[in-house]
Amino acid sequence: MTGRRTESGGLIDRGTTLRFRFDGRAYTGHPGDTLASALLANGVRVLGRSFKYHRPRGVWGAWFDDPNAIFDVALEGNEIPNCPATTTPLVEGMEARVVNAWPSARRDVKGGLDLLHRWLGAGFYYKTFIWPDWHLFEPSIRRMAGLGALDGKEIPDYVADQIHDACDLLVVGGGAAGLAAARAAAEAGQDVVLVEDHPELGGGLYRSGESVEGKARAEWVTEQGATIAKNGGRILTGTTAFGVYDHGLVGLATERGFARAPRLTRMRARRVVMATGALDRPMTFADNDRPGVMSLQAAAEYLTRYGVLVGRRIAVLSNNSAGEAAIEALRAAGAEVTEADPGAGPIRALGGKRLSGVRMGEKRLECDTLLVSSGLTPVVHLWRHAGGKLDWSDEKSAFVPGAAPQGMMAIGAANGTFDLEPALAEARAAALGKPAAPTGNSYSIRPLWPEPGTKGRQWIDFQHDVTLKDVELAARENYISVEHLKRYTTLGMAGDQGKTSNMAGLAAMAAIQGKPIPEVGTTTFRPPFVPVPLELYHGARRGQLLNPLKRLVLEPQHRQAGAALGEYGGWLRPGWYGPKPADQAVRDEVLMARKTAGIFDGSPLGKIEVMGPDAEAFVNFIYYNTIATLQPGHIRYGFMLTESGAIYDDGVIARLGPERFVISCSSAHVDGVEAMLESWRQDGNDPDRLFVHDATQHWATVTVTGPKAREIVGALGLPLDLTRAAFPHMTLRESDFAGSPLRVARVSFTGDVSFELSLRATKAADLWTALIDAGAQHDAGPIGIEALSVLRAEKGFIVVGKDTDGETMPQDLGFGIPRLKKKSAFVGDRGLHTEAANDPNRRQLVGLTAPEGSPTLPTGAHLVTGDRPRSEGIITSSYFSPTLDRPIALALLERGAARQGETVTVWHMGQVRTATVAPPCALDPEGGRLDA
Amino acid sequence: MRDDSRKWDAPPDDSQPLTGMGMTVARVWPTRQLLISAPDVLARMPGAGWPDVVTGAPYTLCLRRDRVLEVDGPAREEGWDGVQAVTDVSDAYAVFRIEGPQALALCRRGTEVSLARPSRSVARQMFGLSAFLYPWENEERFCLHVPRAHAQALWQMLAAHMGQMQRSA
Amino acid sequence: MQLFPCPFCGPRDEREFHFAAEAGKTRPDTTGAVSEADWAAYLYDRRNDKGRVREVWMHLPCREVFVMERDSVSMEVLGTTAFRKAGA
Amino acid sequence: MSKRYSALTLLREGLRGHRGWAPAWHMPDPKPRYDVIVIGGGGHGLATAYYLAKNHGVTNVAVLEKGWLGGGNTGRNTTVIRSNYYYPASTALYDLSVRLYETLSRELNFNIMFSQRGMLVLAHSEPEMEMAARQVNAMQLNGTDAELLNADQVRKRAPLLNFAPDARYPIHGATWQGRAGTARHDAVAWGLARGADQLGVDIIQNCEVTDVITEAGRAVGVATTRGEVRADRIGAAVAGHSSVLAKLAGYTLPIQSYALQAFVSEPLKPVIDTVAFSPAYGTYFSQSDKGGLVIGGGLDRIPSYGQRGNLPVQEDVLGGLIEMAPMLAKVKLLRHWAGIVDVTPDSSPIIGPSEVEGLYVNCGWGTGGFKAIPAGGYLFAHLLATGAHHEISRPFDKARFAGGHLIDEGAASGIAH
Repeated sequence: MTGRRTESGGLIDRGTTLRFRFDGRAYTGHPGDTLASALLANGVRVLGRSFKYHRPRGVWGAWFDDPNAIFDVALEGNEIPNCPATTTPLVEGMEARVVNAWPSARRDVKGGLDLLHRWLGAGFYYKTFIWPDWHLFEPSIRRMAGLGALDGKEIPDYVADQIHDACDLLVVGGGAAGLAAARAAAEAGQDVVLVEDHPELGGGLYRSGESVEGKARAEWVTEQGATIAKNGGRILTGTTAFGVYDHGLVGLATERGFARAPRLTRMRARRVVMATGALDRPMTFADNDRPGVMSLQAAAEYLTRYGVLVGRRIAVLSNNSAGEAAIEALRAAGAEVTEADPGAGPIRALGGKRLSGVRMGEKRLECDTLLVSSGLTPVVHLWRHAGGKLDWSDEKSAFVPGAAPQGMMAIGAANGTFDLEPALAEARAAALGKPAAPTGNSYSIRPLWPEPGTKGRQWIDFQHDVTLKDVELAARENYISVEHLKRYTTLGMAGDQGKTSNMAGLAAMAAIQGKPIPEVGTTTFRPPFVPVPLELYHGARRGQLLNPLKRLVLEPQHRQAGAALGEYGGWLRPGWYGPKPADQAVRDEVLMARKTAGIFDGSPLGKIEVMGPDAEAFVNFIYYNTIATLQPGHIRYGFMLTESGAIYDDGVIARLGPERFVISCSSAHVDGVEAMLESWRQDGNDPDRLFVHDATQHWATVTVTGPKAREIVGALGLPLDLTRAAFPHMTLRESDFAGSPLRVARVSFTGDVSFELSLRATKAADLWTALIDAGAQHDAGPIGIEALSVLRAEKGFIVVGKDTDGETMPQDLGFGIPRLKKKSAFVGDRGLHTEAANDPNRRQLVGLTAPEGSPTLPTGAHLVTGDRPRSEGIITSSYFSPTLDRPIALALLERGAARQGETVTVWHMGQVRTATVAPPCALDPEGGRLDA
Repeated sequence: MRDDSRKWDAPPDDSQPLTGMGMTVARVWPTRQLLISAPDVLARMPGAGWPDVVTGAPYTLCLRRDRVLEVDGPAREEGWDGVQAVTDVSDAYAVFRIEGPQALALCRRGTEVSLARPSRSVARQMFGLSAFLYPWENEERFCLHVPRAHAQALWQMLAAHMGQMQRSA
Repeated sequence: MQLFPCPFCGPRDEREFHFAAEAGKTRPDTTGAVSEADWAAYLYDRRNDKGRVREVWMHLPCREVFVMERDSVSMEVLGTTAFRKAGA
Repeated sequence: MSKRYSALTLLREGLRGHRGWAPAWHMPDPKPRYDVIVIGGGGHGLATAYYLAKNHGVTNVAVLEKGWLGGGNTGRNTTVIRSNYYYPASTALYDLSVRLYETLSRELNFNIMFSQRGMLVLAHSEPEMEMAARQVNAMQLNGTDAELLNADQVRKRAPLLNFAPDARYPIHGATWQGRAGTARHDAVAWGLARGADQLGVDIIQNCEVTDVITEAGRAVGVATTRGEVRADRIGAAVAGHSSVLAKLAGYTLPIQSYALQAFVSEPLKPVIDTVAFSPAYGTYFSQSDKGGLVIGGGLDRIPSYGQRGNLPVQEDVLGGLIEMAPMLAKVKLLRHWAGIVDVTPDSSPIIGPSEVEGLYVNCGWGTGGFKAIPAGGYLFAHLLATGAHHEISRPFDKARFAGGHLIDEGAASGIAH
């Protein structure tokens, strides 16, 4: 036991005791602790195992820079894998388990792997496991790898809160510089947001000295915070700026407690001031990964923030001046601190799980804790996310922010300004968008970088077990670019994403190549700054609210009628009605529609109005078919094509007047068609003579189809002559129902007499009820979309996207005339005359009949030819036709139109059967029913 | 073939407002909404943009360079009359009123919007849906039109976010 | 989340916008003869410049079709012009 | 020097501190003249050089890479390898690739860790099941392996997926390709580089092509940041910058560049043993051997050369992932990044001569370049060595656009590849 809780000091609440367990043993801590600080206070030293060699590890850092102590943590039945011990606030009842070690961090059965280290160096797996087969080795390697274990359970109500926000100035980091900047900006009237990832403000201030501008640290911090708030500034603690994205957007993640999903704030900031501080760099020497070797700054942080003294006999190895305050504080807290010269000869940490001392050259120093610092590295991740450049500073032996990204400034330690006074001056200037006057710098550092060729195992990346020798090996094998180095050795790819390892790796490679560090390069930092739960990106857009369906105004009526509802083209629609099994219900509905009538909710069909003096020419251009000749009151079926000639949509267009058309595109394409019409309207047309209004959702449409349709619609008593002569097929009449305008269209998707009645949605229930009541007199009733699919397939009517694919052109469906005859330009015209469009072997729409007594052909089956079967077509729709009492199918088949009567081979999942090519229309090919 | 009628919630009772966080969300039923498009329509009836506060009726909302939505105005002949194109869309948009000190905060969850950033049009995407959003009578009351078929989605989305706000408060 | 300035509405969330095409293409007169090569060039070929680009976009809520100039590397928006004014 | 990799050499080298390993590749200076120049030291360029040397005996080859080997999309993808395509031409191409991948580790004596763990493409409705059947039938007819799975069979392979009937997109079944899988992306580049280097190819890094030298309309060489280099034939395999090079050389391409994002989570003990893709949720994922979930989705919607991603797509992809496998909500995201991909109008690649004589292109792989590396190199090498298409690459010539012979996988199968 080396670490202990101090009698006083720190931000923790000693008055309250929290109980928790780690690797099965019970411990206590206090509010304000992290799991790491509480364990250190309990004298626990081994808090983790390394990824590859399972070396015992203590903590290196005190916050997001610790690569070692990672736990699976459970609380009240909710477990979260891979929690960094140094950033997980302690909660009463927590059960923490070390990851990737068993039974405990202290006694890990895989600890013996370290003995094999000489064969498990960088990239060893690229050089072996080739024979006999990688698949033989992979499963066990996978089991060895990985850190935390997923318990397979969902956390209840684990929903990220997601908001948008905006501010004039976002200050990232609530240390001295950030506080000063935020205060100055708030006092200047700016809308300021200050974010700090710790639960409390103050940042690195607690560890850096006794007073600030003549005030005690805590008092100064409180005063800044209060003044910011008083001036309208907002302070978000427990909040990490995890990424900077384009156009000033900063992603903020706010902690909301263990097993609660964080809040995502998409913060749009006019300006960002980065006050993210600096990190202590590890020192590269033999066995520098021993538990008890720790960052000097972190030790100060444990002491001043958490009231934990990490050791009794402490040796300090530091090459810079930044740790003076820390050393003072540790001494004041009662530790015996010996400062040693890191340049005095090769260094080696001594001891195993318990550090016993350090050897420097010939000299040996007894200690239980070795605190090291090889310099400060500004935290510049956000700067790099935003595309900012870095400059190498020889004076500070570090990369510091160089050319700034737009709208961003760096201040304080993040900017390499390690002294407090200049940092505050810089902060106050930055608050007003100004650079600070250059000032002196008291920070001194003696460069101390990894020395290639030296002895011992010297860790560069602690979690991933990358040592100096691995870097040397990479260099020897010519993996010398920084990215190759990273990828070959996995240096910097661990959970801390290189926060502790990148600089040492870079410096080692520089030394090997005999180049200055900046010539070797920097690495790219990618968001997120720290790992964030995937849920952060998820939020309320889940379940029914992910791509929510459109709802019919008649849904209550359908539900009441016992409709089975399903998703069809983005709408929730009745598939069939009633309690019968689906197949039977659909069959009965088809038979009813053919015998009497079916009443169908067709509301999702598009109703896009095209109006204006140029409307006629415009729709004539948009459609494949000639529309210019369409007379008012008439309707025409047609296709819209893509410019490459493929069918995009089919449907009918009605002409309401000389300068007014209504396009009834398919339900799923309304938004797409409307946008397409608008594009063409504004591109190549005169938008002042042409207007497109989408009125689809104003209307509800009820279709009555079947031999009794005329009687049923007649029962409404509309002021309309429904006789065949007065109201022929493919015409439209405007009428009135209960005082509201009613459009009645004679179009048919079933081959039977049909009336399509459209009324404003809020009145549709009355229309529906009236039709259902009238229908009941004729044994007619509602039909769902499944029955309609069968009805239309019996007639050989296609559904675009189902019976066509991305290559199908109108001529493949038997609509070849406009392609050859239409004189004026139309969308897709040129695409209809490419070599492929003229190919005699194009796939064409056909019907198929199955041999007597055989089951329905499978949709998705292919039609094949040859001994080594080659696909020459596909079955696109297939049903059992209750009307014909036999299976029917539609298919696309090479040269199909000319192959009527031919027997073809149907191939499905390796099984073959036969079918006969037939016309697509299987029912009433003469069309007698349509005008019955 | 599957029956998903239980998977999808039946339409909620939107005759009762949603309440919480000092807010109410209520569906309202304007008697008429007309789309009016013309090259000069904004010169004749400029319409409210964001964040113009709309009061009383009738009023017009500016949707596009050449289009307004007239709410509760007089009946007009539909079609193109040589000057403007008119279409009755009274039932095409469901209208909601969101009131309370947190109303804007609720709206902001669905879109990046602020009173400080004006826009000529009230049309925007909110919660992934097409919407017209504008202040109504004062800056703590907002009116929101969405395509009618998405009324339920919006209602559920607002309820979910109000719940989030309550849990966060 | 980028902000694009719709010439009519002003700056809006990128999700409200749809990329239509590169600016500067004119549909060949298809009532006359258009060679396969010319048609394919019109329909498919792209400048796809790295750096400054001129593109046609639509702002979906107000359906404004416009030309946006921006930088395809830095994502900086350099300006937008209503299509009917740009005449591109 | 230990050149050959094996457990034995590893054992020996381990005992002597790994001091004897030969460099994986040399660092030569460019020579003034080669038989063939391959521009681009990514997977396709390196594979091209490797197969030029191996299959065609053309070893006087330079690979010119402006940065570091495999630094483009080869090192920025989600490592999926598959040939679950619809059209015969696509299957021929991608299945050639899978077959070459199957033996690549041994051939290169470099473990690229091709893990044939299989891939699920989920079907979430009856119409999607019908489309899946169409797809599976097509694949079987085209000679590659495919199965149509029902929901129970999917559950056996990936129990962590969301099988709730009231999921937004419930799982009805899936197409399954058992030979699909993942490989270590960097290793593919390195193994090919090492293989090509051993066959005598000059792999030249930090050598950016700044101009294409033409004489009498024919490309005869390139100007680079390291001097002028000439060759009989030049091949460009510079995905992400295909249009930039086209502009330099004076040819045109039907390509638009987009950012494609990818994501990796913190490492977990094994939770999924296959690649799972849901077109409806717009997300797919697998688990790397190290334990990280490797997650991908659709393209960013804004044409881009910026190698970084944007929040809206992150929200779509990761939100979709959680809907697809809700227990992953609490797993943490470690890192995300983006590659720049060449998107063609039909989402199929372009292999063939450019409009500039002597200059050939291999580009337009969209989101699927990694899986095609060996085949892309194999076919491009054939083209560069012989001046004529291999049968498998012929349909992918740029000429297909003028003739209307697009190979539009997305449109055919309903699945955006």
